[in-house]
Amino acid sequence: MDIIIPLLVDGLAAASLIFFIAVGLTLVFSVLRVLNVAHGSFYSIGAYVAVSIGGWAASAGLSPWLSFPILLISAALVAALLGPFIEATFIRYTYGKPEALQILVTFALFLIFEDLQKLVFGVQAHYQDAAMQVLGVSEIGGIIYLNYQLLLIALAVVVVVSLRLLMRHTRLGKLILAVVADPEVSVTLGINARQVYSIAFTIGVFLAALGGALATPTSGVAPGLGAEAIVLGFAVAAIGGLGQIEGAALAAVIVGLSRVIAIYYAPAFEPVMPYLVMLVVLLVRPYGLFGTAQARRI
Amino acid sequence: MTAPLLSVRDVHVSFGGVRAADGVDVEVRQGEVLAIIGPNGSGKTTFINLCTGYVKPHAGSIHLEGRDITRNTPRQITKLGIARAFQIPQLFTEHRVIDNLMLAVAARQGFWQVLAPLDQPAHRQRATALLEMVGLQDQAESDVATLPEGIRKLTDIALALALEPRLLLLDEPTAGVSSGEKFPLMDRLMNVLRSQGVTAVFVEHDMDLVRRYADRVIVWNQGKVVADGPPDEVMNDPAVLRDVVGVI
Amino acid sequence: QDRPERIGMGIFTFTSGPAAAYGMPGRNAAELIIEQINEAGGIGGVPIAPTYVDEAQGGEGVVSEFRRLAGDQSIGVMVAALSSGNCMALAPIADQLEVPMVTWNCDTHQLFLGEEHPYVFRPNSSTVPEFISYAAYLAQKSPDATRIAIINPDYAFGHDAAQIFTGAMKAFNPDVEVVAELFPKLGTASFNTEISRIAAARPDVIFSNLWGADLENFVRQAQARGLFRSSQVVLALGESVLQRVELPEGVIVGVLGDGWWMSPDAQANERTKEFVSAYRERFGEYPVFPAMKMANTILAVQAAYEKAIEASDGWPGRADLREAFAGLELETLTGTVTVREDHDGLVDQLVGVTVASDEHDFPVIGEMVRYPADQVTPPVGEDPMAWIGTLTPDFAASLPKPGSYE
Amino acid sequence: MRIALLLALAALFVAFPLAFPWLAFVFTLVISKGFAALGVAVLLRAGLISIGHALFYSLGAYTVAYLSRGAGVTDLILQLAGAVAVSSLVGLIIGLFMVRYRGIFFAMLNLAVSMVFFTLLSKLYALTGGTDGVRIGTPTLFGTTIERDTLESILLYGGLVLAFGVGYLVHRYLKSPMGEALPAVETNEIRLEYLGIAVPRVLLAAYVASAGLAGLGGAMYGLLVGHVSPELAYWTISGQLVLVAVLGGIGGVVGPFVGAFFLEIIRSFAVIYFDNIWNLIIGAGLLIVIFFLPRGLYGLIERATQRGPRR
Amino acid sequence: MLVLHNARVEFGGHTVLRDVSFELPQGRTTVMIGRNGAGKTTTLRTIMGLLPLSAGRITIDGQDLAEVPDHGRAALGIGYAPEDRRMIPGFTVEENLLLPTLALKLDQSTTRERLGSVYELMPELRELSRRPGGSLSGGQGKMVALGRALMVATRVILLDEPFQGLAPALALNYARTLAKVRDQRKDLTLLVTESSPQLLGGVTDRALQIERGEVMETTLAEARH
Ligand SMILES: Nc1ncnc2c1ncn2[C@@H]1O[C@H](COP(=O)(O)OP(=O)(O)OP(=O)(O)O)[C@@H](O)[C@H]1O
Ligand SMILES: Nc1ncnc2c1ncn2[C@@H]1O[C@H](COP(=O)(O)OP(=O)(O)OP(=O)(O)O)[C@@H](O)[C@H]1O
Ligand SMILES: [Mg+2]
Ligand SMILES: [Mg+2]
Repeated sequence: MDIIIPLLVDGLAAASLIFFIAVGLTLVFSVLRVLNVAHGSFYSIGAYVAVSIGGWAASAGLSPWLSFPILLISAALVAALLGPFIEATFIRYTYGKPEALQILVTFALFLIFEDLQKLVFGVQAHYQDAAMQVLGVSEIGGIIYLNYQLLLIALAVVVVVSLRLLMRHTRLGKLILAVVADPEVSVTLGINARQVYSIAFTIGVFLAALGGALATPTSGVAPGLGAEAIVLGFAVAAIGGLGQIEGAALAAVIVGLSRVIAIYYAPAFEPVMPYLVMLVVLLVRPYGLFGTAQARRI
Repeated sequence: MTAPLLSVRDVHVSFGGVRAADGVDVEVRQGEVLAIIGPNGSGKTTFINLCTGYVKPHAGSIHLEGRDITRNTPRQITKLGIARAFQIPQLFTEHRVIDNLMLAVAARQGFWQVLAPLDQPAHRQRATALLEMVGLQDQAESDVATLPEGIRKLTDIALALALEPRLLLLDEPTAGVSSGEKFPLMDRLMNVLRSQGVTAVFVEHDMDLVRRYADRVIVWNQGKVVADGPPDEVMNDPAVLRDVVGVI
Repeated sequence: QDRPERIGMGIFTFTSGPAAAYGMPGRNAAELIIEQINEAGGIGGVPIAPTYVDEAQGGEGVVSEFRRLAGDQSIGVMVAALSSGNCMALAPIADQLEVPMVTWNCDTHQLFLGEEHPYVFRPNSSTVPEFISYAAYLAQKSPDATRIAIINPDYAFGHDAAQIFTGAMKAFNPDVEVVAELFPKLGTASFNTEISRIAAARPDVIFSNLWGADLENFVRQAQARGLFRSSQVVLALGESVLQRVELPEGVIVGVLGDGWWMSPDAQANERTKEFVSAYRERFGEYPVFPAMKMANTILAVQAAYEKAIEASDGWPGRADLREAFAGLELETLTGTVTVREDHDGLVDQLVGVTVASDEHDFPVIGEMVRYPADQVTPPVGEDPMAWIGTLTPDFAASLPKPGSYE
Repeated sequence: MRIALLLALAALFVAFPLAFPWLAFVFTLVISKGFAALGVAVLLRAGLISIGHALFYSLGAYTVAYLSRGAGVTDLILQLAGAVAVSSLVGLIIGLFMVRYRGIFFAMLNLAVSMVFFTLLSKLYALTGGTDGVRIGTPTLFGTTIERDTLESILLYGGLVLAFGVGYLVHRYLKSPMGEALPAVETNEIRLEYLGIAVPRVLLAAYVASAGLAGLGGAMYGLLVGHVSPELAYWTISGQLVLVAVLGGIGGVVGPFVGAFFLEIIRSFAVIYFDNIWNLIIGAGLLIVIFFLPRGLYGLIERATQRGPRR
Repeated sequence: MLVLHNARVEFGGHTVLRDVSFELPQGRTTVMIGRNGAGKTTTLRTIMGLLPLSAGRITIDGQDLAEVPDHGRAALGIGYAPEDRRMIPGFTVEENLLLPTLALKLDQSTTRERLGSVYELMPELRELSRRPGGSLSGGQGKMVALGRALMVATRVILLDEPFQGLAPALALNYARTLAKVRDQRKDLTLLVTESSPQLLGGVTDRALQIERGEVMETTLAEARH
């Protein structure tokens, strides 16, 4: 059945995009226990910055191959500038506060960022597709795909693996886990919890911005991009089991495939697929694919 | 002699290799005060979790007056008249001490009222009475969140008493209570229990308390009951002296 | 009633969110044309004072703003709205509060279907003539195209367009079949799966009334993946992105009416040229058709006022203005409008294909045709959808040919 | 003191619209949103965030639409009652599943269900009129036809009275054992079970109540705006309701109404005077409230009235 | 060496520590005795920087702790075992013990050496070393908490009610361990809070009585009644 191959390729390609939206959110939640609505803003800001720098590079006549490092640099830039600042000024205040309040604070930030972006970048879409152009296309199963799509799939895998290594096998990872489990004891053991939070949040911002940046070569950035990103991000994070990086990856694949199948066989349902998947998964596994209930010791 | 109130038969539980209950047989008799002692990690709390349905045995059965409660939930078992106080106090930290108690009282005296206030005279009087039993009358209005460990313990016990149980399970009732207050507290508790004919099981590390208040002692070690009998007898058993009581 | 200080005008469009890409040009045009009118002495000597309302704030916000403005007696007329959903919500309120509401972009054929709206007027065309015209143009240009793929936004505008277009296509050529019909939701960033799906269906024609950022994303992705080479593409709102993405030549595009700033009529009109250059001056791009639509609509309001001033002694009130709209006829920047007795507008339909331009660095529209309004618009009182059913292959033949408009 | 304050609020609601008629609409909207937000607040007491209550809000509105168009039930009272009944019933059914979930998963499951509902609303064109939505005609009252303007004053003043009545009942409920158990669910569910209290039942009651409240608000919305579209079921509306509830403060019954009032007012004025950056203004307003009035706006009022609030 | 000068701590209005002043003599064991709610835990938490001083100073060898960030206490060699032993559930017992060495970036040899000495002091921890921290019973947790504090403590160690919930045999064992610590780490300064001081007879050099946030000198003998 020759449609299978396109289904898979499209599914994975869609999954990689979805994964990049969700992964930062998952990390920030698992570490700071903060439901960060502003994540969507970081996503679109990352995209805007990447487009701007990319545009400048193009007009300066730099080699299109440079656009790949530029994507990374833009994300890093956003993270460095916004991460520590936002964490220290707003997010820190919400630690241990009710989830509703966290959502509210970050939602307020989201609203503010929305208009700031509008004021800076206007309402028309911005593009910088050098990266996509330079990679060209290849034909798979009789259908032409962008090599850039395939690259994203690979990158997603790289990110999953490196995040796993970071959390499980590095000093930082261990400190992060400790602070998550018990900030107070961690402090008495010499861990600078404030710094750990700040770093973790900044990593989250970086991943969000990276997601946005990586999307720009194929899709322009325009108002409303962030809003789209949030819900999808939350959905995927929840499906995977909060704080489960691999979970988020698997969830992204499932959601991606389900959407693709819908587009091929029942287009009308495409928009609900993430929610239908979430519904089914949560009904079967109340804590998400990889999530587990932590039984309270009494 | 009368049929046992609670009988636990050949119960097994283990957590990832750790045997917390390894073929345990225990009978709790009507009206007695039974003390459980044993080294840390020997399975005492797990035993209470088993009797109240929080931990389900992998094998074996638990009966309350001949009725099988092995697979029942904590709620159902509570409804059957078994109340329990916790080693780590389990309180409603958003409420004041008195609210905690009134919730427990309401739970006992008809909970499903939509428009009658929780804070009604009947509930308040009973709640205050309970606080007096554990000597917390002047803590009634303080916020649970900020209580010191000892006070939390007492509040936790009061919550269990509020249910007027037939069988009361106390997990280290005096741990964290300052030495001065331990005996007065236990005195008050025991009077209440005896006067109401409540059967009681208490886990305790303070041997003086055990000697003073227990009718019977069972000794726990590595998920097994290693001794069972009257205090003076059991607690002079060399093995027990070595592993639990300790020789100063 | 005596002459007021100024004529208050509520203007509803999207100035934030995804739809702003389409709504902002409308607002810009309104700003500019009103300025020009006021410089020329306003309407009957009275300047226009616009109040802009952002439709992105959601249904009840728009309604409450509409009511607030209607409550202000200095407001003479409302120009609303961009989203047909909002139009449907506002129309009955306009009737209730007896304030004239002139729609500038609600092209849904539902607007006057069923309900009467004494105070609502549409000096623009509606979805039916707009999308029939594309079908006609296609039938004339590539008669043997039968396999159609459709990719429209997932809301009424997209679904209606699909229904009208396929209805007309089937009427013109019975062997037409729809091989793929996709409705991605508004604000979709990546259409790559949709593109694969369409490619797999091997269509002769790809029709789309996507717009804004969605359209740009689709074009870039589809172009990179060769869709434009393998099929004849029809982009109903293509003109609105001509200056932003390099469309290949030969794509069928139009302006949902006659509002193309470069059309022969437009170029022949001094005022239009002046407007266009001023617009370019200020906003850095030429006025896309939403801008022209807005400008023309405001000119219609001006015309109605002038007619009303003629008719009534003293300054015309809201009721008088309403009278004036019935049967209004005027010269717009790009042609003419007639407001029929059913309050619907008669506007010609301009369609063509993209061709390289020697004066601009972006493609323009060539092989143009200008379908006369009365030929492609359902007659008064007829159910538009039913009317489409009555069309026959020779209807297309009876229309002017591609390239006939120069 | 508290009473005086409430009366003051009421007086304000009556007085302003007389001065500025368009405010009547805004204030009625406030009441309608207030009901829905109150529903959300009830769940928030148990630490449960529903990012899906737009489902019940829109369900209320669509029920009215269906009653008046499809079923020919034109009486205002019947329409309101019907809307509450339907949304409570649906709340009961959905609630049966929801009570198993906590925290983010509760939020997400509500989101999912409401988004599925949203899609159905836009797709089932025949039933719902698709994305352009359906119109809601002016109802009759006790068999007599009424003018649109009369309806609007009925909705405002009647709504005000209703708000007091319903508000009082909810207040009683929150002070009752079942109500007081809600925060306990958040702080120590295990102990509740060990007191013999069935937590799922406690939550189900709360969920049905909150659904009914949201439905009531939605019905008012539909009658007021005269038009309802799927937009009303979109997650952003749910988010807005949570926002309103937390903003006003979930401590008391009045909070959500105060929150709705505050939000509508800044929104109205932001769009009038800053039509270009109204999102920014609202966001900033939110932050100010959150950071300077930790107990929500109502907390501020309570402090003003010298009543040391619990929780 | 560790000195409190008129330390005052308040919670929302009401004062919990009333201008407490005392000194912990270098290399000595001080026991702080007091009934529930007297302020023992508060005292220790304040020293650890977990609670803010509203008046007064705390100094260690003359250095004012106000200048040290809360997480800096560990680097100064102040170890702390909280009342409610708090293990990191996801970590094994050994990972829990090693956590401070990670935080303080101690080099391999120092780490190994400290871990070794802790295992030697408390062999029972070696058996538990692979167990997840979350699974420990009340008393087991206490032991690990002490071990973890010892990993940090080079100058001062603060133990909050270490015996609470320990089975007597274990408690004795624990007391012996303390005694061992005493004579193996001569210069280590101990502060132990206890509501039942019997077991500390052996090691105590000095006893403080705390009553409603006020501290006075006493002796164990007095404290018993
Ligand atoms: N939920 C659990 N998960 C994993 N292991 C557990 C769990 N509960 C108990 N254990 C293990 O089972 C054994 C018995 O634990 P339990 O709490 O019953 O001991 P205990 O006799 O109460 O000790 P203590 O006197 O210190 O409270 C311990 O080794 C403990 O680590
Ligand atoms: N976060 C807080 N907010 C308000 N009051 C507090 C807080 N923490 C402690 N307190 C009060 O400070 C007093 C001392 O508490 P602390 O925990 O220091 O007593 P303690 O001596 O440790 O008692 P225990 O022996 O039971 O542990 C108590 O009255 C307690 O209510
Ligand atoms: Mg125990
Ligand atoms: Mg203490």
